[in-house]
Amino acid sequence: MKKELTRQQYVDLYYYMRLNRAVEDTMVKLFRQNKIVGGLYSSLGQEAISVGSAYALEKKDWLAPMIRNIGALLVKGVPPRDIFMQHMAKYDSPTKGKDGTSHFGDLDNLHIVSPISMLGDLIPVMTGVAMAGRYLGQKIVAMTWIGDGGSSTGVFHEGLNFAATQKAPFVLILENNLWAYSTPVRKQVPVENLADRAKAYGIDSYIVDGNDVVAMYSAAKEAVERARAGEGPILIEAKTFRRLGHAQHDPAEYVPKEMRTYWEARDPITLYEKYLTSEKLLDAKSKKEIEDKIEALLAKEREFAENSPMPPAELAEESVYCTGDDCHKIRAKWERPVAEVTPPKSSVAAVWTVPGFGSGKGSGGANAPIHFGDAPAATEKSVSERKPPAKIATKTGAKKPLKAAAASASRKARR
Amino acid sequence: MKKELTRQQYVDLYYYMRLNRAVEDTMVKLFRQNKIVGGLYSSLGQEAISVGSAYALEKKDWLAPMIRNIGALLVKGVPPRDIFMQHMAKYDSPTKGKDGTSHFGDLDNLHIVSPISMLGDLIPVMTGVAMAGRYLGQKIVAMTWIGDGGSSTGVFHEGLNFAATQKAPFVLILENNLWAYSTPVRKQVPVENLADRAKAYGIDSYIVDGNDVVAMYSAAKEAVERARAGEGPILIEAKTFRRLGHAQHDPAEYVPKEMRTYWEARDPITLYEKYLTSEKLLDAKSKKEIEDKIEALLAKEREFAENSPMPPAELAEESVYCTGDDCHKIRAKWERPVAEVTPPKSSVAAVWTVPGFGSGKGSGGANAPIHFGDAPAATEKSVSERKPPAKIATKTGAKKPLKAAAASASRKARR
Amino acid sequence: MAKMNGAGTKEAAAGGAQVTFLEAIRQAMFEEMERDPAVVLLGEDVGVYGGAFKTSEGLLARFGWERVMDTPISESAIIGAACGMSYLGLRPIVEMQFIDFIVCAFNQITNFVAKGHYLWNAPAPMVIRGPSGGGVHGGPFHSANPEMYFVHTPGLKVIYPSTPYDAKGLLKAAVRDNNPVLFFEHKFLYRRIKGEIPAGDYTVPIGKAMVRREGRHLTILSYAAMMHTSLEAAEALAQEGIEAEVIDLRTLLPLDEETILQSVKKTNKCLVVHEDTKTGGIAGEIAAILCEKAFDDLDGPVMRVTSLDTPVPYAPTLEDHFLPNAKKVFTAAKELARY
Amino acid sequence: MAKMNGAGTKEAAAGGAQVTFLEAIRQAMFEEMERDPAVVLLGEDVGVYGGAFKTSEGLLARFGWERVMDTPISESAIIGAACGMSYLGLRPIVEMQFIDFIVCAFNQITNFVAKGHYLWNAPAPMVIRGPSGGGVHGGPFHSANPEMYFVHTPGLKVIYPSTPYDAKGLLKAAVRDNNPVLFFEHKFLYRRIKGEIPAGDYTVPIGKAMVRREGRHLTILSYAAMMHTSLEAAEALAQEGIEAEVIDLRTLLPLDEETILQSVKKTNKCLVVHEDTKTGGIAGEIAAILCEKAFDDLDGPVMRVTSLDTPVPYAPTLEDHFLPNAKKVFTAAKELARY
Ligand SMILES: Cc1ncc(C[n+]2csc(CCOP(=O)(O)OP(=O)(O)O)c2C)c(N)n1
Ligand SMILES: Cc1ncc(C[n+]2csc(CCOP(=O)(O)OP(=O)(O)O)c2C)c(N)n1
Ligand SMILES: [Mg+2]
Ligand SMILES: [Mg+2]
Repeated sequence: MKKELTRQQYVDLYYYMRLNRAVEDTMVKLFRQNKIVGGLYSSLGQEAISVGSAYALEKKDWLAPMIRNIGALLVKGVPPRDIFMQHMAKYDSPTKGKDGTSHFGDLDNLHIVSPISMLGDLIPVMTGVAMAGRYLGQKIVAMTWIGDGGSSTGVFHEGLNFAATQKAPFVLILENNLWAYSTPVRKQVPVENLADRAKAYGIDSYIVDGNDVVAMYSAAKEAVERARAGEGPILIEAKTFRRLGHAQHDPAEYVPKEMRTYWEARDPITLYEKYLTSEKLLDAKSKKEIEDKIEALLAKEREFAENSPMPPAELAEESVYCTGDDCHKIRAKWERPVAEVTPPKSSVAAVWTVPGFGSGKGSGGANAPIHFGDAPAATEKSVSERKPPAKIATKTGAKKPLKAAAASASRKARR
Repeated sequence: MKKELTRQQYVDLYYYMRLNRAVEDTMVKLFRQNKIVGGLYSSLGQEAISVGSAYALEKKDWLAPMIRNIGALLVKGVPPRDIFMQHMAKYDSPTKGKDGTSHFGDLDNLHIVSPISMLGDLIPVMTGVAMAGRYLGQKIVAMTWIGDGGSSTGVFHEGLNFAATQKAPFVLILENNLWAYSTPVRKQVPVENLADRAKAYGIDSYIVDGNDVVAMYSAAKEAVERARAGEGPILIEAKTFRRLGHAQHDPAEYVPKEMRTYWEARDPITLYEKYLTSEKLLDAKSKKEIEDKIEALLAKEREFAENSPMPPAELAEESVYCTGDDCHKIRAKWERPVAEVTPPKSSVAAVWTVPGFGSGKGSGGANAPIHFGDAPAATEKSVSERKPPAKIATKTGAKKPLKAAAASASRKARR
Repeated sequence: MAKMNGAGTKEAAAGGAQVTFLEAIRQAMFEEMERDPAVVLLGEDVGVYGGAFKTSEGLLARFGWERVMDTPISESAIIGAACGMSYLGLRPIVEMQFIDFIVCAFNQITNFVAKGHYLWNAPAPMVIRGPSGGGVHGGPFHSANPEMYFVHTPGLKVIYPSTPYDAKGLLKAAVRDNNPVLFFEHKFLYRRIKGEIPAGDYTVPIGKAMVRREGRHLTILSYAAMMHTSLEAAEALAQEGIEAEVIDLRTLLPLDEETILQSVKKTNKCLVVHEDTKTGGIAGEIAAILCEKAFDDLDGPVMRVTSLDTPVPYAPTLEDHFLPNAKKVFTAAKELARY
Repeated sequence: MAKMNGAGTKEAAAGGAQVTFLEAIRQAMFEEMERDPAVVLLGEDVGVYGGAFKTSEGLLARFGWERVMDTPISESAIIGAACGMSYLGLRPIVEMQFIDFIVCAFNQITNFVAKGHYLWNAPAPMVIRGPSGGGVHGGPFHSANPEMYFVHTPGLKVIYPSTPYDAKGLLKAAVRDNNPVLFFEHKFLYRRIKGEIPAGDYTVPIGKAMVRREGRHLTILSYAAMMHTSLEAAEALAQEGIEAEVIDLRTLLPLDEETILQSVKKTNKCLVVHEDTKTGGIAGEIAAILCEKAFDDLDGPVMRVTSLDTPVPYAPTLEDHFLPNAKKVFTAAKELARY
């Protein structure tokens, strides 16, 4: 990983944040013109997160967006027209009008998995993507996002725990924008830093200023490369704020005014623009160029989108099932010798040899890795050393020490 | 809470552990005689956990057992015959043969909630029990158990997180017996101490030697009283070992021999007996008395159980629904003035006033508690102080420091 | 689902007020909480925000933080906790922000909540309610009609009303029932239909269907939004001399077999209309019941008009094609009448 | 469910071996993993232990830790991850330790897995399998027949075989299918029935029912353990001169309407036998289909013999009363034949 970004990279980050905002501004206009079917979500003020994190991925890597990650889609290569058409339920949209918003994906080229509305479901799904990529030798990383609110779902826990046990090359960005719909983070999660959720899975975490695109990119880049190197999943908490309501319909009157004011002064694009200017990475001319480019692009994309027809009614009946090879030729892309995972090479003794748990009968004492690419855990102790803690009742993070009498009573009992 | 146990309490703990084991020994005999319907689970070697923790509850408190908590049921007052009859599917069993094992409860007298097989489901249910008790002014605590394996379920996360946000008077005992069926803890949970799961919810936790009944009781007692005092839910990890297979059918050949040997030497009853003897709390005579008492009791209970008939076939058709007052008169037991929760006293302004989030419009700046009995959190900062951390990208628990270049780049950007 | 005329609210007593479907639900909760302090409400954004659809607006203001609880996004925890509360004699009402999310708590509902009374004599008086149904371009994850998952689960009661009067009366009955009740609120009806409801307290009995329109040529069975569609079709059929008897099932579990059989024994023909997908929908169950209990009375096949066997598509053109409508009902009914 | 004679395995080629239902499943997985390295297996205790019922015994030894994955107790994660794997071209087989636990992943299956192809053109070739059904005194949480929850979910395929031959051939077909397939294994059959299966590779087509016994007086439709019960009843009926045609549905979604209609058009009477509870069971769906497509051929009501509308009780006396049996089938069939 480079320590400094190239000029091009600095500018790219700027361009994509601007594009992200411009695409969403355009959609607000479309919404006001009643051209958007259903609701419209906004990532205003959170662009640095989507853009910075997705920019850390390689082309072969996989991502799955949530509702406020239009920026990530743009970075990954989705044309704005697709986003417009998804929201307008047009026939030329990636889902042909069958679903809306960011609910679309692209398995073959861009490596994007579609979200569904149910929060958290993508976490195990992207864990599976990461595991499959590793299995096939593709050296990919999978990334998705979750909100502060979504981190309370059961599937967040199941997915991240599973990813951790598997050391899956998976990066999860937790966008802590302080609100889940009308509910403040404090009512959903009784911890100060949501990064602490990582402690339940023994995985590493970062806390990042989510309104700082370079910080976001740097943290994501490091996490992605560590995950790729086999260090297991990583959780990044990005601190930010949801500037608009939950969706267009919501005036968000429940948000304290001071809070809003505080964050409005920290707009990620404004901040970054100042930085780029002061560092002489952007001048008025190149800024204008970027603005013109975006304007021209979006005019074209919007026109295309608006001209696309609505899907024909009968399409509703089609494609519940894949009909076979004529519909999808499903072939795994092997980038390692298949012989590694087929007999006789794949054969192992069916006994537990996880370090620290010893081995079952007949294992010959060898340690089998619990997953592909796992280095033997050096810090593990052997079975007989794994006694319970010497102190009988130790409190982790407790406020008062446990009463001494009881402890000594049972200390004796053990002798 | 007393610092020392009374002699009676020491002896009680011994009695219940012996009773727990004797009840299960009897059931193994019944099982071998084909008198048990379905499977039979064992808590051999884990008796200290069930007995020690349930003994910390008051009569009015609520518990819900899991499969290895027969001891807790006995402490709470369930007669052994009920346990025998449940396993034998007899008509006089608490569920009349409709369900087996520890799947029964008693809402009216003993305050026991029945488990179901699906692991983790009891956690939100007991959270609700705890919340309802608090709401009604009953000053109760709710307790349940979960295994190392069960701590990976989504509902564990949802339930404990909800309990934490609500500061529910709820104590969860996590029995880490190192195995979930054939799967070692390391393959399910990539943390050394499962108590760390508590960190995801900002709640306190204890780590206890689960084979030491006094330590277990002391920790549970303290946790129960802290929960009752309004400090919120507490998680106790009890380190132990599952001495037999998952159930009677399972020889558990996957368990390393050294591991088994290590733990067999730490039998909780043997250890406690030594302690009681050395402390002169138990002599041969009183031990014999206890053994005789248990033997006589179980002979009687077993006879009753064996003589109970199988349920009549037609019973299968009955009681899918509660038919109304003739079936169950449902009345909440108020132990606080109802006026406290009815208008006008209950009326509040519908604005957020959680400390740290400021207040919505028109709140007048007052802080409304997020739940009944909550003390204002003194450590909370006001909104304007709640800036993101000064360091732009802080890593919690990360191994390598984040690259400096990127960080400084964006530090400038913020100015 | 074009015309929404608040049809079938003739039960409304004089002196009542015209209220929306949504307001009827809000009133039911308000009045039940007023009547009984054991009634509490919990769900995502039900407090300060008053619910995603504002069905609980004003409840927090009146009943306070202890009784109106904003929860984390944890459907299993919400429903599990409500079940635990019910064991101490509370009568929780649980809101699913959209009924689509109810499947996130599917195990908790079908295994814990539904089976307690049968297995260990533990009643769980609680109501699980939320906005359901399509027609508003909510797409595949905000338009669910999950009723059959629960009709197929012994131990639950399932209600799906079509009028403000019923919504209020049935929700009140649900709160007072000793069993877990699923209460589906078709969101298309929320603000589109109004109906008269009496001033005072009343309940509508669970398990009773209602004849919305009398007729003799065939029976149309329906519920929720499709009730209105069926009535619209019945008007058109009447123009052609076909008098359809239209029955609002209202409760899907337990089904009011008596009312259904009585009508079919009179008309000898039956068409079931539901917005749920076809395969495994309730029309099948009704066909089986009619075969079992009225086979000799049937002068034509039990027919069904339902949604397609697909997810709910997003685009209006697609969703319109997916959903039943008055024309489809009209066509099927005419065919059946001629049989 | 008394006599288990491996009936209906006449498809078995000469030179094959007699294997148990369970062994047939194990062989199917083994051979598919041997054939295609994209096939992997994941679930609780499927590796070292070989699965709670030993259906995956020996698979870890042969295919290694990368392809046979012991997972945490996290049904949603297991199914979610399998879905993600399928997006990269793998063909995961997921085991639910007991099929009862499938409801813990209900949202993931019905919303994520089932809808992907329709909505965004993403096939999810995966198999979710596990031991289901009652008759072994497993009690209310280890005896589930959850098939209708999934038959009512567009986008899934649902298989419920009754013989070792079919179990192996259909499981192989499921692994090769490009859609998510639910594969239910009735645990009562695991070790109780044996059947001949050919030595080489073969598949049984998904979506095709099978006539197990020809007859002319009535059609009995059934599947899984109740297939054997129905055949037993048919023997007894034959003693009384009633020749029942017994059809094994094998696949419940999509249903083989053609085979069903062909038989009913011949016998003019139909009895559906299933172990699932009655209300909302598949018998209703079949009744509706027969009404729609063969009403004029019906000389008697579509009848059903099913379990009671209750949870599965634990005590043998209760469970026996709860379940259908050959006598109940015999009685109903006789009544229908006489109609
Ligand atoms: C399982 C589930 N329950 C409820 C919802 C309804 N819902 C949609 S977004 C949302 C709030 C999400 O908050 P958060 O995760 O913090 O994301 P943010 O909107 O702040 O980006 C809710 C409750 C849902 N989508 N999924
Ligand atoms: C949700 C769910 N999935 C799977 C099972 C099957 N099952 C029953 S017990 C068990 C292992 C439990 O391990 P643990 O929680 O550690 O408890 P222990 O048996 O060690 O006491 C499993 C997988 C279940 N009961 N519930
Ligand atoms: Mg948020
Ligand atoms: Mg365990």
